[in-house]
This record gives sequence, structure tokens and C-alpha cells, in this order.
Amino acid sequence: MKLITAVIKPHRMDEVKDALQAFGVHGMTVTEASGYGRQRGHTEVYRGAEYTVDLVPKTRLEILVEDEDAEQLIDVIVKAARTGKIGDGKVWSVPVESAVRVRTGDRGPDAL
Amino acid sequence: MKLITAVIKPHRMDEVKDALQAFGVHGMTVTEASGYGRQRGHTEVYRGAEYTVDLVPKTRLEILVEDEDAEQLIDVIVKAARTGKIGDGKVWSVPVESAVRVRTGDRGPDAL
Amino acid sequence: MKLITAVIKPHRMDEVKDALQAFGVHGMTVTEASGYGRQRGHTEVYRGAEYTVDLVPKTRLEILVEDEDAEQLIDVIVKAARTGKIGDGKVWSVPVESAVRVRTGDRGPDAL
Amino acid sequence: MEAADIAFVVICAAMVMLMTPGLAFFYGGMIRVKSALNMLMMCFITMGISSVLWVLYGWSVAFGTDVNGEGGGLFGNFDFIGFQGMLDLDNTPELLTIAVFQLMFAVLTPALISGALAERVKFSAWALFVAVWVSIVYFPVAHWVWGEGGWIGGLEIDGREVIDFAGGTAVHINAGIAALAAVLVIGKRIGFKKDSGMRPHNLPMVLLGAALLWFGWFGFNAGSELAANGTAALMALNTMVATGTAVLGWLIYERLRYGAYTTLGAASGAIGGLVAITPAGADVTPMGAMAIGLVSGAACAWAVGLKYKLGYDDSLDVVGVHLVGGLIGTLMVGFLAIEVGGFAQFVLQAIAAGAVLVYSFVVTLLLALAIKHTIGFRADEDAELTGLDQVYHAESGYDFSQSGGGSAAGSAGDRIPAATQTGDKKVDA
Amino acid sequence: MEAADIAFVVICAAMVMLMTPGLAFFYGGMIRVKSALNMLMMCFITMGISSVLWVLYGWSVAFGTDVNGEGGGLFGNFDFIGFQGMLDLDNTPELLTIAVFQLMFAVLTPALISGALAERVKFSAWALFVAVWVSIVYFPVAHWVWGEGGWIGGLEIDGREVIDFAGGTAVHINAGIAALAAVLVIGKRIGFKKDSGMRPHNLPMVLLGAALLWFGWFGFNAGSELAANGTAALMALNTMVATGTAVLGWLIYERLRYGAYTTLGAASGAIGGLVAITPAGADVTPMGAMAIGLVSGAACAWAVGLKYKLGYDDSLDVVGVHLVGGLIGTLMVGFLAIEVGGFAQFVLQAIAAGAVLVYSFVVTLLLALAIKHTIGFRADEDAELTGLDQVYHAESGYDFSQSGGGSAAGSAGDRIPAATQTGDKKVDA
Amino acid sequence: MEAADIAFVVICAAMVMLMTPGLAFFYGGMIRVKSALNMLMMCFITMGISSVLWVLYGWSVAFGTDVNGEGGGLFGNFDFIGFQGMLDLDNTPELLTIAVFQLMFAVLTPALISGALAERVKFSAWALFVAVWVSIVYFPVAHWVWGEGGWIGGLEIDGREVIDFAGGTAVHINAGIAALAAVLVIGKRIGFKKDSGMRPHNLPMVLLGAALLWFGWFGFNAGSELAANGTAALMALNTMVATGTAVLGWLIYERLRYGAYTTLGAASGAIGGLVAITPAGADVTPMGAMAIGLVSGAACAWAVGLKYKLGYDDSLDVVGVHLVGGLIGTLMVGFLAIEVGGFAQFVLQAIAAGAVLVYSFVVTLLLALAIKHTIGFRADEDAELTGLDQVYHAESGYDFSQSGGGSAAGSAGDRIPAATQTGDKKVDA
Ligand SMILES: Nc1ncnc2c1ncn2[C@@H]1O[C@H](COP(=O)(O)OP(=O)(O)O)[C@@H](O)[C@H]1O
Ligand SMILES: Nc1ncnc2c1ncn2[C@@H]1O[C@H](COP(=O)(O)OP(=O)(O)O)[C@@H](O)[C@H]1O
Ligand SMILES: Nc1ncnc2c1ncn2[C@@H]1O[C@H](COP(=O)(O)OP(=O)(O)O)[C@@H](O)[C@H]1O
Repeated sequence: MKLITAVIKPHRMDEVKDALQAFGVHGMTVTEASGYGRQRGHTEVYRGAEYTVDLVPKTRLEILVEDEDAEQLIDVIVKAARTGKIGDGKVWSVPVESAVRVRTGDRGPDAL
Repeated sequence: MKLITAVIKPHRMDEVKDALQAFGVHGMTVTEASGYGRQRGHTEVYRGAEYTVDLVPKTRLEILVEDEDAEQLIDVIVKAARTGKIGDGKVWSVPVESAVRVRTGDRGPDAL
Repeated sequence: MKLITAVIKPHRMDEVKDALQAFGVHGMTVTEASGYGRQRGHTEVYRGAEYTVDLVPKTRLEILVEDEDAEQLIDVIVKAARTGKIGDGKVWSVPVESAVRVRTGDRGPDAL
Repeated sequence: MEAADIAFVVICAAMVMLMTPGLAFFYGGMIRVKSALNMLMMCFITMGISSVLWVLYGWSVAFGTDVNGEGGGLFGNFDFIGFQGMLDLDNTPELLTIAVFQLMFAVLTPALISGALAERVKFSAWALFVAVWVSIVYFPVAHWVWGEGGWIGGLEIDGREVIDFAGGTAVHINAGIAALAAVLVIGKRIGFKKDSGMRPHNLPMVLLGAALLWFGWFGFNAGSELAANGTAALMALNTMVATGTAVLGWLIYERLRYGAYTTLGAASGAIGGLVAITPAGADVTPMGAMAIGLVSGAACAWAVGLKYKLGYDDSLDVVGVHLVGGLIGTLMVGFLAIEVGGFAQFVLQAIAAGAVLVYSFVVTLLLALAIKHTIGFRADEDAELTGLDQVYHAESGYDFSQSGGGSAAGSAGDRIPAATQTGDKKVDA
Repeated sequence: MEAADIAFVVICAAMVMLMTPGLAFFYGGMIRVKSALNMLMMCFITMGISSVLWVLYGWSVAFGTDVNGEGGGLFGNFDFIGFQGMLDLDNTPELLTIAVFQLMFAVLTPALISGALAERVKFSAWALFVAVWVSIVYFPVAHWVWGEGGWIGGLEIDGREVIDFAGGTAVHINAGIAALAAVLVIGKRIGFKKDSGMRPHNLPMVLLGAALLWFGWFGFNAGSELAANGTAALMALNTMVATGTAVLGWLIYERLRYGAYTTLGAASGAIGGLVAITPAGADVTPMGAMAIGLVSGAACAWAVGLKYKLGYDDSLDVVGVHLVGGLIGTLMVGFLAIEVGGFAQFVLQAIAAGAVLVYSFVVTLLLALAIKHTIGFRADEDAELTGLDQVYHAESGYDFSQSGGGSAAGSAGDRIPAATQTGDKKVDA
Repeated sequence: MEAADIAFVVICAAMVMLMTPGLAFFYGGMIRVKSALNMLMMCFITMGISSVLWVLYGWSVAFGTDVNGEGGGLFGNFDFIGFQGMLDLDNTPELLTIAVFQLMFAVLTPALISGALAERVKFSAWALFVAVWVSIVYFPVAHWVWGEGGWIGGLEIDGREVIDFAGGTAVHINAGIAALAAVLVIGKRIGFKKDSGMRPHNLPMVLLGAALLWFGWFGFNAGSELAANGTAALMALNTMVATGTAVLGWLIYERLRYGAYTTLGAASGAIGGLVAITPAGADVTPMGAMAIGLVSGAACAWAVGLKYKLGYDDSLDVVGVHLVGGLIGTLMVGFLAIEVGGFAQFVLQAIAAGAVLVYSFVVTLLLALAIKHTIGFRADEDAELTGLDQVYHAESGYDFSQSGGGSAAGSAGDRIPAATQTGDKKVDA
């Protein structure tokens, strides 16, 4: 099994969710994050002090998938999240050794 | 070493913490998350618009453990987090290559 | 490729960011977290009830790096995040199978 | 009633109106985030229910001429049902002025109770409780104390009369003891005494509520003179002095016992002081007000711990603050009152307090039991664990996520608002 | 004007002043977090713009003696430009008193419109819109209704006069229909009807706004009597009664149709009731006020769904609440008014409402088109997606991260505030 | 004092009371989340301390008849210690009325200073500072300006008197310069000028504070007439006009220099305008008020940058807003005052301002040094880094986590509230 992590622009969330559903993925875990990268932030002004804010809001998704779906799923996410502008984010995958569904104790593919 | 990630129902947090302590785990890192899955959300109503909210609040735990404890720890978490109702969450583990305690620079098992 | 995860004290964030930049890392993903560990929390008082709060605020960084930089990067982070007091946090790395830049679809080292 | 007094009392009424939302924030901030909206709504709904009942019969029951004649004094007549016969604007402006001012008290008093029941009751059951409680407890008791012919207002010993200037008995003791009766019936929150997460979700909101309450309370207290004069000014001064002192009293107690000056303590101390000075402020010197403030601040700080010892779950300390504060003010003024203070006065005060205590406790207990055994009072366990906001109000309090509806509180997946699809049919058909 | 009336009206003016921030919170809480500050600022800026224009010529246009003479009644003369000739403090305190009270109306009315345009207009275009709109729409219409010689105020049928006690036509219908005209020009938000994230980011803030509005509205309504008397007291009482009832009306409607009592509904119902009682409250009985409240609460609850059916994006329901509520109040008082109520009165009311509807709609439409085709009214797409706070205000609403500027809202990387480096040169040079 | 004036001033007092919480929110929202409660508490605690001292001797020192006789005028006598001899309610209602009104000023003025010291002082040291500062700085200075026989109030040149209607010198210049003196002693926050995270944690809260301040300031300014008349109405009008204009002034400055209209700027501009119109508003025309507003808005916007250049850490710009705004208002009215304006008047104003500047600066500096070298003024480094909320108040401002006490702010692990275990013993034993 693999764990796919995707860091995307918050306003692409709906598109990615739709794409995942179409692909047949029915579960994920989402966290609010912020990103630092090529997409430089903006300037904020507070009473005469200007700050260059370099962390920009991102949404972070984690999706467990079976090995054979991993690469394809990455493509699906990348396509749905893309706006073509700097800061679109990253998607990566790491190997998972075991996964369990808490409710049932099912392991492996059945846990999804 | 392994990294165990658990996504659980927020109100099971106390039980899981107790179980971990009993098991002898003395550290973890917690993030607020939200989950999308079989447990379908609820409907929210805002001035004549009904939204089916499909992300539900979850608590996400990360725990570094030595290889030999990993499987047993997963069981401990699964047991403590279970309510038996849909949406109880997932627990998974991934292999860790190195781990360091910032304060001392200790590596490996000593870092825990 | 490796994924380095660092859990640090929030007020060391600026130092770590500077160190990363000096090292040549130009991207990362940040989440708010809280940690449970040796650093025991503080007591909070609410109308006659005292709570020992044992989760303390932490900042969690994720950084994708090429394999050869991983160990060195860990050292850089550890050095920058260290205050020498309990609760300084952990840094760990896990192997990454693939990584993609959403904007371009670049994979591997080019994705960084 | 002179124009100056009308101006004064109408504006005081608006200030008292603001106390109910103030209370909502004071309470709402103390609640865990998942039921915070429910707490706000428990307060807000009283603004609707009491207003309607006030027009229908509340004003008449509370302030109509006594129907039971001399010695009875239990409730007013029904001559003003629906506010009939009161609209001679030129000749009876004062009736309308008092009516709007007193309406605010009828709104606030049941709202006070809600804090004790936080996070665990059905919203519909609460609404029913409010409607019946104001009708059979608040309106009569208000008549006893302030109505023409009310028996407490008419008590006399040695030419002395009960002192309850702005509502120590009718409002605070009444609500405080009712809260106790209600929680005894309803039971404890899941996790009471054990759950580590039961702490305020938004302390600045608690302070905002306290600030609005404090502000509005000048209207409540000084406005109760129903005239702009020296007594109103003294009441305003004493309100400030007692409240400020009570903040110090609570903080000092906390510092000694817990080692910290808490924000929640400062806010709570303020309310404790305001409660205690309510019956007393027009009859004591500023030094007396300081004494009342200091005692009430420290005593309430101690009293909020009682629920853990005695095992009743008065979630937001309505008993510890309103009942205890109300008793302190009502009894202390017995000794401290300018000129009349002394043991005889104290006895009078105790009788008034005791009568309200007993009546309100018994009737509220019966009412809560009746609701429990008919429509049910308590939310089911799942609702309590998930949070009442979602279950009864179909809402989430906050959504700070940049994705809008992203993580912490869930996001809307059905991307076409239902209203556009089929919903409208229900009504337009 | 007596001292009592000056006291009353000056304090009412301060209360009305608080309504604009109240509105800002009411609206701001309903917005997604990324444009919440912009919403607040759209309201706040009217406090600056209208104040300046009021001094320069607004007061004179609205409340100067009619310049078009008998039968004209379109706008006032310019005798008071810059408030000249008004400062004889001993002899004309009432002019100044009314001037400060009415200024607050000129601040609030354009702010009401902002809710419809939320999250998608240029801030500078909005500021320009406000400045022109108050000048060519609000000031004249206020003159029609309240000015000496204004034609609506002077209408008469059978000895009956138009009833618009505190601004059903001049304020709410006016702002509501202007909002509709403006959104027709500006168009919908990206994602309207589809985006799952378009929900309130902070409901307690919405309730806070509603509470401050409710409080201030006592000043708005009762203060419009410009005297502290029985009529002011009746107005205050009816304001409470209608608003409380409207809360119930909205909640009942929601419960029946959606199965939940929402916090947003309670807050919205309150505003709906306040709007509806505004023109009517001094001329109906409390029972009549209840009727107005109930109808306006339920009707507004229904009306806010119209935008999904008809397809205009009135973001925060200025049309559904202010236009609909304003019409309900203005028309219902035609039938319900004490003594004069009846068909003739209803016709009078309808004429007044219709005149304001048509004038405000047409002029606002032209104004919005003019801005659209000159400096542009709408924010560009990127700004709308990113959030207007960052783009126009260079700020983030909240930063709850412990690292300070950590995650949710970004952190400042340039660690030396620019002002210390080079910025100061710009000015000191 | 007539009933109308009592009504007016008592309600104004309540409005001024609300300014201190308003200030707390204004300041608290600007702070990083980890010390936000501390900021709120620094303001709230003044409501306790000043109230107590006011009763004990403050009122007497400030408003007792001058004890130093003709030409002295430094402080009042002690006839009213403990408010003795003031309770003849029928004959001296005005003393009590003024006493409660002026108490609010004694509460607000030290609270103003707290913003400069934000995030880095010991709570107990601050409480001590407040107690001593009001006693040896505020009470005497208030006597100079407003007390019977006070020397500034008695100054005369050519029949002209110092104009300080509502407290430009006694309140704002006084607090502003004291803030400067205190920060010079206390030093800078860790990370000043460098830390990227030093930005407001809650801008809507800042705006809420500004709104409550604005509202309350009508009471502060118009109420200072101590009567409801034309002067009070003019003051109210000018308060609105100057404030609205100052908002525009600040925003225009920011737009030109930084390219954005900030929310914080709008809120700050409002306060700047309110400060500047405070001494002046009863003596200038509305056009004059606009001038004062425009200048103060822009000048304060510029002045808040000074701390970065000059290197003192006036955290929330008490110097930049209150001192600068206070000076602008006090000096500009010298030229703009109706009838008396001119160079002679300007000199008078400058003398008054200068005297307060010097006295307050010197005494505050000594006081701060005394505290520093006895109990210590500054929090230790660890407390500052961790956040003062945890260290001094044992609380966290917010907990939005669903698990209740989950992540962002830590959760309670000791699952039995200590009070039930052993805590109660400490007290009950
Ligand atoms: N090395 C990295 N490790 C982890 N996350 C990264 C890394 N580089 C970038 N990111 C994440 O991806 C986001 C987008 O990256 P950025 O460099 O701004 O644009 P792009 O991917 O389009 O080149 C960042 O905001 C950050 O969240
Ligand atoms: N494929 C997945 N990858 C990552 N997290 C998942 C996945 N599926 C489910 N989850 C997480 O587990 C939670 C519970 O899953 P759900 O399908 O609702 O119930 P259950 O696990 O009881 O079948 C989800 O809310 C989500 O946080
Ligand atoms: N086993 C673990 N797995 C994951 N994170 C851990 C673990 N142990 C500690 N942490 C994280 O590291 C932080 C610091 O750990 P702690 O034990 O308090 O201090 P130290 O690392 O200095 O010994 C914790 O707050 C937690 O976030």
C-alpha cells in the first residue's frame, strides 16, 4: 500500500475531491497547512511596518491507496489541482507497511 | 523504526492517550485534521441553502516507535479508539530511516 | 528522495527557516501541531478546576529532499531548532517513492 | 413621569436588552466549540419567547393590580392582556416606559438559567421550559416583589420594608435556584469531572460578554429607580465600585489558592459583584458597596468549586455566581443599609430570599420533571458527543480554513445549494 | 427642544452610530475568512465618507428648507453648507441635535448595501459608489420623507399622511432596491450556487453584529420621535416585541422547512423584524407589532431563497431582508395603524414605497453602470479567489498560530519591518 | 443639576465605562495570540484598582476643593475620603453624578498606557504601577485641569482660559507621555524590529474595540459638558465628524505610502481622531473638526513609524496615537477655537500641554524605575517567549479544536479537576 500526500491550493479542493470520487477513491484525511516555496508571499502592512509574508495557505491531503493505483492516482490529483500558476503544490508517495480500519480491525486493502 | 499515524474521532483522544501511556509510549505529535470517507457528513443550513458537509473533524496522531513495538502499538490504538460506529478512522505505519532528538542530537531508539 | 519531518518549538521557526535557506532548501510545508512528551505541560485554571495541560504547541515542517542531502539537512534543522531545553522536538526521515510538481508535472529531483 | 425620566428609562431598557446577548457571549465563550452556538441560541431564544408572552399576559400578571387582594399578593390581574387599554400615550407614557424596561428583565432572567444546562439539553425542550418557567415562576415572583400589591413588596417589620432594588430575589436568587433544580433533574454532562477538554473555547468572547453585561447592568440597576435622580446616580456609582472590587476579590482568592489571576476569574468576579450589588446598591454607601463587592467576589470564587464537591453539574456556575451572589447582596444589605440596616432588616431580607428560594426551587423541579417525562429534556448521547450545534442548529460556529469549509469544521460537498434544486417546492407549491 | 429631549436624542445618535460597526460584524461574520476584513471595511468607510459629505452639503440637501417650493419637494436648499449659521448653541440646540442623529442614518444606509456586493468589488470603486450614492440618492430621498417640504412627507389623502416613522422607505427599501440594482450590474461571485465553501466563517460574530444592531436600533427607532415621550416608549416596546417575534417567525419557518433552528436564522430574523417595525412601530399596538414581526420573520426567511431561484447574487441578502422587510413594514402599517389604518392609508404607503423603489433602482443602476464602465467596479478574478483582504488591505483577519504568523495565514519573512529600512524616506525626504 | 442632566451624565458614564473593555479588545486583537489575555487583563484590572482608590481618596484628591489655596492648585483636599458627606441624595445628586462619570476617566487613563507595555511586563508589577500612577499622576493632574481651584483650569491670559473640554491634556497627553517614560525603562520586546510574527492575531477584535471606543467616546466627550444642551450636541456632532475624517486621513496616508487601505489603519485613525477632538470638539465648528480629524489621522499614521526609527518599543503606539493625537487636538484648538482662537490661546494650550508632559514624564519615569529596581517590572525571558497568558493567567485564549483542548492550545491531561481532589482543603480547612 502507498500513502499519497498532496499539498494543493485551497481553492482547488473541490476539483480534486470530484476527481478523486470519479477515480473511485472514497476516503482521505485533510489538514490545513501553509507552504513556503517559489511562490513568494505578499506584503502585509500593520501600522507602518511592512512584512513580506512568505507562508501561503495550502491544503494538505493524505490518501492511502493500493500499490497498483498509486501512480494513476497521483496523475489524477496533479491534473485536478493544476492551475498552471506558481505555487500549485506537490504530490508525493511513501510506502506503507500496514494499515488498519479502526472500526473493524480490517488490515491491508480491506482497511480502505 | 516506524512512524505510526492514526486518524481517530476527536472524542476518543483521552482514551487513546491513556492506552498509549499504559503501553509505555511517552511521546507523540498531534494535529487537527478532517476526514472524508464512508461516514458521510451532515447537512448544514445557511439562509435557505443546504450544504452536505462531507468533511468531519478528526484528530491525527503521529508516533515514532521501535520496529518491534509497531504492530502491538497499532493494536493498542485501534482498541482504544474504537467506538464501533462508522468513521472510527485509520491507523497506518511507514518505515522511518532516521530519527533525531533535537535537544540532544540522539539518534535511533535513543531519540524517542 | 526523502521526506524530512521536523517537529520544533514554534518560536524557533524563524531560525530554522533561515538555516534552511542558507542550506539551499527553497520549499517546505508547515502545519500547526501540538506535542506530547517529556516536556510536561503547564497547569491551567478555570473557575476552580485545575487542568494539567500536557499538549504543548509545536510547529511541524515537511521537506522533500534528494537522498544525498537528507542527513545533512537533518543536522542543519537540529542545530537551528535547538534551545537545549526539554521539548525541542524531533526530526525524522522516511523514504519517498515518487514526487511530482503539480504545476509542471515534473517528477523526481526536478519536482523540488 | 417627566420627559427626563422617560428618556432615562427607555435608554436603560435598551441597555438591559443588550445584557441578554452579553450573557450569550459570556456563556458561549466558556463552552467547548462544538456546542457554542447552542449556548448562544439558548439565550437568544428568550428574547423571542418572553417578548411574546409579555405582550399576551406577562405584563398583566406581573404588573397588573393584585388580583388576590390584601394579604394575597400572588399575581396581578388580567386587565392588560395584550396591552389593551395602555395606549393613551399622552397620559400614561410611564406604563409603556416601565413595560419595555421590565420586559427586558423577563427576557434576561430565564436566559441566566441556561448556563447551568449547557451542552446537553434538547433545544425544543429548553424553549418549552422557558415559556412555562417565565409564566409560572418569573411573572408571579416579579409581582410579589415589584407589582402593585405584591406580598414581598408589602412586607413590613417595624416600618421597615424588604430592600430589593433591582432584582436580587426576583432575578438572581430566582434564576440561581431554578438552575439548581433543573440540573438535579437533567443530570451531568458526559465527562463531567473527568473530561480534560471541558475548558472555554474563546476567553475573549467571555470577556466581551462580561463587558456588555457590565455596561447593560448600569441600565438594569440605575434604571430601576425609574427616574433620573440622586438615587440613580448613587446606584450607578455603587454598581461600578462593587463590581470593580469584586473583580479584585475573585482575583485575590485565585491568586492565593491557585497561583494565577485568570481572565475567566476577572470576568466571573465582575458578574458576581454585579449580581450582589443589584438588590443593595441604592441603599448602601460606596464603602458598603466595596464590602459587598469584595465579599461577593471572593465568595463566588469559592462557591464555583462546590459543584465538584457536591456532584451536581451546574456547567457554567449559575448557582455559584447568581444564587450565591444574589444571596450575599440581599442579606448583606440587611446590615449595611443606610439608616435601616440591622438585624430586623436582615430578617426581612432573609424571609424574602427564602420565599423565592423555596417557591422557585419546587416549581422548577416539578416543571423540569414534567418535561423530562413527556417530551424529554436531555439531548441523546450521540448529540452530546458530536456537539449540539450540528444536531439542533445544522451549523458550525467557525470556519477559519482558507479553503472555506475545508478542514476543522467540515466542508460542503453537495455543491448545489439544495434550495435551488428541490427545496423551494416545499413552500411554493 | 428641552434638555431631556437633547439628552435622549444625543444618546440615541451614539446608539445609531454603533449600528454601522454592528452591521460590519453581522455581515463580516457571514463571509469566508479570506475577504472578511474587506467586508468590515466596506461598512467602516461609510463612517468617514458620509460624515464628511454631511458637513459639506448633505445636511443641507436633506434637511434644508425645500428649494423647489410647494409641490416640488425634491431636495433642500444649500443654506447650511458647511454647517454655517447653525452654531447658535443656546437658541438652536435642536438643529445640531437632529444633525448628529440624522448623520448616523446617512452613514448606515449606504453601509447596508455593502452586504449584497460582498467579496467581489474593488474597494476604491465601492468608496466612490458610496460618495455618489449618498449624494444623489440618499440625501434627496431623506429630504422627500423627512425634510421640510419633502414631497413624500407632504402627501395627503383624506387627511392621512404617509407613515414612515424611522425610515422604512428612506433607509431600508432604498438600500434594498439599490442593492439589487448594483448586483445586477456587478454580477455573481465566482462559485455562486456551486462553491461548497461559501458559508459563514464566524457565526458568533454574526450574532454580535445582530446584538449591536438590535441595541442601536432602539436609538434609531425611538430616537426618531426626537423627544422622550409616550410615543418613544411605545416605539421602543414595539421594537422589542416585533424583533423577538420575528426571531421566532424565522426559526419556525426554518424548522418546518429545513428541520433546524439556525443561529444565522435567529440573527437574520431579528434584523428582518427590526427593519419591518422601523416605519411602523409608533403607529401600531404591541399586538400589531407582533403581527408585523411574525410576518416579516417568516417572509424574509422565505425571500432569502429567491436569489437562488432568480439567479442574482445578493450575497448577504440585502434584498431578501431589507427590501422585503422594509416593504412588509411599510405596507402592513397601512392596515394596522391605530385609528388611520385602512385601504386609503395602504395606498399612501404603497405610493411612497413605489416612488423610492423606482427612483433608487434607476439612479443606482445608472451609477453602478457608470462606475463599471469607467474605473471598473469588480475586483479581478485572482483577487476574488485569493481573497480581497490580502489584495486591497494587505492584511489577514486572524493569526491564531503559536509561532505567530505561522501556518493558517502566512508568516512574515522579511524580518526587518520595512519602515525602518527605507520606507520612512518616502515621507521624511 | 436637573433630572435631564443627571439622566444624560449617568448614561454617558456607562458609555465611558464600556471604553475600557473596548480598549482591551482594541489592544488585545493587536497582540500575538500567546499574550492576548494578558493584554485584556492589563486593561480590565484598572476597573478594579481605580474604582477602589476613587472611593478611598481619588475623588477627593481630584475633585475636592483645592487644598493649596489660591495659586497653588496642585491637589484637592481630603474632605470626601470614602465618599463621606456626599450622600444627601436630594440636594447633591450632581456630586454623585459627576463622581461616577469621572471615575470612568480614572479607570480608562491608566488602561491607555498598557498598550505600550504589551507582552513583556509582570502582571503584579503592572497592577502596582496602576495603583501608584493614578494616585500620584492622574488624580493630581485631573485636579489641575478640572478640579475646583486647579491651576491649569485657573490659568488666564487676556481673559482667555485653557481649553481642554474632555481631557486632551489630563487623559491623552498624560497617558501618552507616561507610556513613553515607562517603555524607556522597561525596554523592547524580544524580537522587536526583527520578529516576523509580531502582527495582530485578531483584526476583527481590533475593530470591535475601536467601535466600542467610538461609541463610548460620545459619552466621554458630550458627557463632559455635564448637561444636555447645545454644546453637548455640538460636541457629539464634532466627535463623529472628526473621527470619520481621521479614518479617511489615515487611510489616505497609508494608500499613498504603502499602497493599501488597512483595517488596522481605519481603526487606528478613528482613535487618533477621537483623541484629537477630545479637548477641542466643543469649541470648533464642524469644518474645524474636519480639519482636526484630517490632520490627526494623517499625523498619527506617520507618527506610529517613529518607534522604529528612534528605537523605543511602544508596542501598540500609545505615543504615536494618544500623545501625538492629544497634542494635535490641544494645540490646534488654540487656533481654531470659535471666537477666542489665536496665538494667545495657542500659547495657553501649549503651556497646559507642556506642564502635563513634563510632570507626567518625570514622575512616571521615577515610578517605573522604582518598580524596576524593587519588585522588578519585566517578565522573564522564558515567560515572554512562551506567552504571558500561560505564565500569569494559567489560561489559553482560544481552543477551537474539536477534541476540546486538543492541539493548538494544549489539552488537559489530569482528568480530575484538582478542586475535587485536594484543592478544597486549602480553603475549607
Ligand atoms: N521541498 C519541499 N518539501 C515539501 N513541500 C514543498 C517543497 N517545496 C515546495 N513545497 C510545497 O509546495 C508548495 C508549492 O511550491 P512552490 O515552490 O511555491 O511552487 P511550485 O510547486 O509551483 O514550483 C509550497 O507552498 C509548499 O507547500
Ligand atoms: N483512503 C484513505 N486515506 C487516508 N485516510 C482515510 C482514507 N479513508 C478513510 N480515511 C480516514 O479515516 C476516517 C474514517 O473513514 P470512514 O471511511 O469514514 O470510516 P471507517 O474507517 O469506519 O470505514 C476518514 O474520516 C478519514 O479521515
Ligand atoms: N515518539 C514520538 N513520536 C512522535 N513525536 C514525538 C515522539 N516523542 C516526542 N515527540 C514530539 O517531540 C516533542 C518533544 O518531545 P519531548 O519528549 O517533550 O522532549 P525532548 O524531545 O526534548 O526529549 C513532543 O512535544 C512531540 O511533539
